Amino acid sequence: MADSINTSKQYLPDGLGPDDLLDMYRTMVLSRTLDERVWLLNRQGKAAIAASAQGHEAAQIATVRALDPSQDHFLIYYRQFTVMLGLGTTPVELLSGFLAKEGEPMSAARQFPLHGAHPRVDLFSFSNVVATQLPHAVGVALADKMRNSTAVTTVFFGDGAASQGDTHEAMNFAGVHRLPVIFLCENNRYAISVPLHKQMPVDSVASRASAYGFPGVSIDGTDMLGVYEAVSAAAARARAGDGPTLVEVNVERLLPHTTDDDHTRYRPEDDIAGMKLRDPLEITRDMLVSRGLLTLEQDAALRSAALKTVNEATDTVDAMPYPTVDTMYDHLFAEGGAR
Amino acid sequence: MADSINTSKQYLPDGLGPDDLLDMYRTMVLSRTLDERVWLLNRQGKAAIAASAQGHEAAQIATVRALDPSQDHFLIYYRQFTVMLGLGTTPVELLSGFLAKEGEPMSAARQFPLHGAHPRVDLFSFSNVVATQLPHAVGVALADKMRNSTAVTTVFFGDGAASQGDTHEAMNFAGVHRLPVIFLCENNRYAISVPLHKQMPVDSVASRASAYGFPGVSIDGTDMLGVYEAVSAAAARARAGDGPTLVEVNVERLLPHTTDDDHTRYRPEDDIAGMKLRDPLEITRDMLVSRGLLTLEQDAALRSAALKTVNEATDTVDAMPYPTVDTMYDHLFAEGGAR
Amino acid sequence: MSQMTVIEAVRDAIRGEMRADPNIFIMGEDVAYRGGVFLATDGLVKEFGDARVMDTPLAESSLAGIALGAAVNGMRPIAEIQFADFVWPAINQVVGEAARVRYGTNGRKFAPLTVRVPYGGGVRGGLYHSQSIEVLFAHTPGLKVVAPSTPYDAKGLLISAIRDDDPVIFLEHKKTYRLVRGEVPDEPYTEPIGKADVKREGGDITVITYGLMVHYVLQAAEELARADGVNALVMDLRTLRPLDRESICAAARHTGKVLVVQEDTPAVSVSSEVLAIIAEEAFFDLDAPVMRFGPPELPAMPFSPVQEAAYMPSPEKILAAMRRLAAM
Amino acid sequence: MSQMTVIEAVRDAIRGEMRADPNIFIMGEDVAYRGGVFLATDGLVKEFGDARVMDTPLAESSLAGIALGAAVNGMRPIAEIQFADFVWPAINQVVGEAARVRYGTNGRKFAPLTVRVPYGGGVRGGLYHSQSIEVLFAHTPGLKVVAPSTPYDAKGLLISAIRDDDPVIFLEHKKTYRLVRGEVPDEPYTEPIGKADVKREGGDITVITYGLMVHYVLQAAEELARADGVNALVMDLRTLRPLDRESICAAARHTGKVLVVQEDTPAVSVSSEVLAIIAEEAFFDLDAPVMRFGPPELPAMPFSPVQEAAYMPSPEKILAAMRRLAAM
Ligand SMILES: Cc1ncc(C[n+]2csc(CCOP(=O)(O)OP(=O)(O)O)c2C)c(N)n1
Ligand SMILES: Cc1ncc(C[n+]2csc(CCOP(=O)(O)OP(=O)(O)O)c2C)c(N)n1
Ligand SMILES: [Mg+2]
Ligand SMILES: [Mg+2]
Repeated sequence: MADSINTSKQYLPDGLGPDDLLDMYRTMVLSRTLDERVWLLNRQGKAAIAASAQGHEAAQIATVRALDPSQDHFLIYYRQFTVMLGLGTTPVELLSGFLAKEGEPMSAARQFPLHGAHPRVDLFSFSNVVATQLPHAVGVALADKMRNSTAVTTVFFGDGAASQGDTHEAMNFAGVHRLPVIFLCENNRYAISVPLHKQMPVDSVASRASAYGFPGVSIDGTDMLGVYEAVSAAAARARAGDGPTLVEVNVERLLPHTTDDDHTRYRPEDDIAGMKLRDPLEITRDMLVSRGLLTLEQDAALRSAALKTVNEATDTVDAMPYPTVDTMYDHLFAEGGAR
Repeated sequence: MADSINTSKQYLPDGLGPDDLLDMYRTMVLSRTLDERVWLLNRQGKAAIAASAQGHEAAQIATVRALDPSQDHFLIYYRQFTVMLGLGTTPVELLSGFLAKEGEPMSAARQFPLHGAHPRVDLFSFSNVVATQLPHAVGVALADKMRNSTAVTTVFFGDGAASQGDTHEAMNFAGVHRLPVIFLCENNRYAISVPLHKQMPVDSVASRASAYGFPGVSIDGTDMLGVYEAVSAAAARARAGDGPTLVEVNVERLLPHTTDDDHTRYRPEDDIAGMKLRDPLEITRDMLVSRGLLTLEQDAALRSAALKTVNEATDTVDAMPYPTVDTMYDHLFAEGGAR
Repeated sequence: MSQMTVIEAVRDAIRGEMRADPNIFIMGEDVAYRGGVFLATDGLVKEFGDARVMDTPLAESSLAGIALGAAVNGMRPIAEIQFADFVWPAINQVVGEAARVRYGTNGRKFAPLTVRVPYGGGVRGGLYHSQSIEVLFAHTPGLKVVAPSTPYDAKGLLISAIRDDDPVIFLEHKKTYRLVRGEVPDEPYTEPIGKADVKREGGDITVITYGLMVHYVLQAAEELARADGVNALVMDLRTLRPLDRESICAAARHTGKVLVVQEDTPAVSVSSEVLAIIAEEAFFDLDAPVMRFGPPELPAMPFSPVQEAAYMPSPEKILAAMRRLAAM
Repeated sequence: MSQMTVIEAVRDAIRGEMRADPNIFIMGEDVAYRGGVFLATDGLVKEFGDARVMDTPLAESSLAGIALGAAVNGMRPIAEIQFADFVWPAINQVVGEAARVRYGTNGRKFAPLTVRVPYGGGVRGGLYHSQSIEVLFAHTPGLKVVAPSTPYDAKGLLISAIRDDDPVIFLEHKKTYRLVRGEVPDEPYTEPIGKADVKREGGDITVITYGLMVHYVLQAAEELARADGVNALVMDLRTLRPLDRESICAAARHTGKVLVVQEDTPAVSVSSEVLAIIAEEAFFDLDAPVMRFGPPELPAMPFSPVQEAAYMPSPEKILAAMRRLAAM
């Protein structure tokens, strides 16, 4: 399914230089560090709930780097921690969501972390209801097409979300109208506890794209460069007016579904052992080291810089107040009603 | 896509003799005659609304003949006129639905014609809401599987219904659990006025079956024997525990969507001209004639017998009363409540 | 001014708004070349092309969800649900998503989306082409729900709905489409969302209703005045969310006797809320218990004609209820 | 007798019924090896296997529709919607289909289907894990809707729901799951669907409520008696469809003063219907206007803790409302 990928050691995809690779890795490390902090804050009773991007980082950072935040749209779900960091959300902003503090940028902490709309790029997620974002994305792209915009809309969803009727309907419509959408499936083989083979009778979500008349690619989501290339190709297709692409990134969910979950209840031991071998941070670090772009000392420095950032952010957010009651009534409707 | 079909002139599929062919044709003629009568009754202001099976008759009669009404389940929609006749519904019973008369067998005329549940075989249709029947069928089959029954469930739906989320969800579940279901798509290339290319970006509904891990076949729905063979194969698969099959029969909708519709508003002239060449009654008659099973005189006799039956049924139903008010309150819940 | 039916008024409103604003487009099943199954959008594809009058696949959830996505990206979609009975698959996208876009993003995104929903019975529609589906929408914070009864209100309120920057559910009673005619200004105009309207003045009893029932109540009121000399004030709610509490209470106080008539089944419904409002706020001004009249608590409504007639409220049945109230 | 929490009572009811009837099975997301996200079905897969405790794909519409199909083919499915907030995709199959199977086939088919729906807030669930979704179900002819508040009622009513030959929507308040404990008989027993229950006797005011609010109202009632010497009758509706009109009116007449407390937003809701019933039937026995107390008309309910607390009814806020009523 995957397009053949150039694996020669020094090969770089169009549009990425060695500095970009390092920068992407730095974001992954920051994401991981912050993500670990959030879980800690949950265990301390400070964060009510958290999902995690651990295991998905390479795929997420590669995806956003292949796109153009100055014009493109991003529809996420609860697991796009690295996407948000990659698009310029600060650790303070992200943490303020988990701690539900005032000034949280997406929804003023009305919603769960990562839900709402971003203040600086067109990234949003209206709800926690799995797969609702796929029709939204298709509508966003439809509006772009109607106005002859060159923007591309990327919508993230999980393997579980692929079972929802909305996923089918959205892909079908996007196929009929050849809309500039990238359907980005982060397949971690679990929907909470339900493993892939109970979710779908086929091995790959990408294989379904043919049912909607557009290409589907299924790739290793720990391979940052491979994902970058696949998403770049999908974006080029979309901008050229050739319609949607389904990009499936095969990743591991290194932690339980959320802080409320305990995956030892349902994941076999060998599965848990196996997933640990596919940690994208380690894979990416090894890739950078083998290319001579990173030493282990530099890596350690980079990690402690991330920890410092996260420590400072934690202190900042800890000191922030909760939203007060008076703002609870705002923004149910447009002020002044009709335009 | 289609399995290769034996087109030699005297070839007969397993399980069908010459008499069966004639009998199937006789049912098709009766269906057509009754169908025409219903439209006439609508034009006379007697029938509130009617959909039509005209153009779908060969596929419908072949499907039911390939199944076993003594144990199998049939979930229909509003266009399965010939299915119902083929399963033993009488012209009086069917007409009583269109005229909403007392004693209508499916729902006591609470519902539109063809909706409700059949008194003698397990054929039903709860609602007019397109595609809702697909999950129902999967649930019926699941119950059978749980009890190790050998019954097969066939669910009929149109090309438009294929766009609904429920269709995707139902097929996915049936695929995961390898349930004994036949998804029988009567593809007449229109959902009311919406032509296939605005409904889906692919040419065949059957091609989607691969997304659900089971076979899909797309066949000429005017070819009675071809449909019989495809459905027989699907039924054998299902009974053997090998799971679902999607059988797409490509047919023509010879009349507007319903008596409320006017297809000259949206069907191009050449499309209307072309469809007339694919009338399954003529095709089947020619097949029978060329096999020496029918003469044109016999055909005329058969048609006038059907007309006589339909005339008598019309008189009978005309004289039937409407359901009275007192029965309107029955059967909201089980009598006596809980078991 | 022209004489128009309700459906002509709907079409007229859409056409005028689409001429004025290129961001408005229509999407729905059969809305383009078919012109809609009721012909509400007849002729519009000719004028605006099939990108702005777009036939969609048969899939209501994504119809609503895609319209929502387009709305948050600068368009002003008018989504048509072919029959109210098929709105259920869209509930998740309308009630769960559209209603909460502005609130859930703290005002950063919003959805200027109109969902047109032809509803109601008395048209030989049987259980699945006759339903009243307003309850859940009327309950949901973040939605506005409009249900006009006359051509004048239909045009003015539909224009308000289209121009509104938040989602509006626009309920059109199918039976009024061709049954009800009236004077309609040729120019665009708006009627305010959230305001009830007194369709008949009267000092003896108050009848509150909406949709097709407005016309049945008005007929009954004429007969009541003629035959019994009892004068009914007839209030048309016009908007079901937010309800016009003030006007409802004023009308209740005016006569001290209130009947609420509704085509939908009564339990946990709009009529429940109207009674509750009056019971909360106008209790001391009432001369008799508030009354309701509606169909039996059964799924809407049998296809067979005698039973359909028995199910549907009619001017005669409403008149009888009004007489019971007047006699209290 | 054992001391149990609500969730233990739910599990106990299911286990006992599944032991007795091989046609009963559970289907839902994560119900098997995970034991449900709230552990309502914890351990059941071990006892009954994963054909009878079945993890489904993430797809609520077909979950309901497939359960319905199995129910009409002789099984007695218990379908779990993981959170009430995700029931909207299933509305079409529940409200449109399941509710009408028996009526629409003139009694030939029927659906002994139980849909378990964990709902409600006060659990830091934010806009999409806190919702009250009862309105549409409580409105729909052909459904029964049950909402117990105690372990005893939960077990007895769930057994009734499972044994019922028609679809029952079984609403479990998430916050009661572990908060509320009580005595529960070890043997199976049934509580009647359609009967309200007086949870506290009192002669001064009547408070009608359901779900988690029962406990908050009871707390407030104790304080009101202690501090003010005012005795409140507290009625737990337990069933939201059909409402127990008779008991509601009797309780209203008993004190002449009625407050309805509800966690769901008030407009067009269960509390509207309770007020309407009292206004219709017990008008002459009232000493004061009926009152309601509920959250503001906003989408349920902010994630941030201060706002969540401001949104949710609490014993303190309810006590204040009871005092206002008592003072009238
Ligand atoms: C419609 C709906 N049903 C159920 C849930 C509860 N739920 C939240 S996440 C989840 C699993 C999602 O799995 P997947 O799509 O694979 O994403 P992942 O968490 O694995 O990234 C479920 C069942 C929900 N949020 N929405
Ligand atoms: C959910 C839903 N949406 C819309 C309709 C209105 N409607 C009835 S039939 C139909 C077209 C169905 O087309 P198809 O599935 O191709 O079946 P055909 O009539 O062509 O046999 C539509 C849109 C409906 N009944 N249900
Ligand atoms: Mg997953
Ligand atoms: Mg069709």
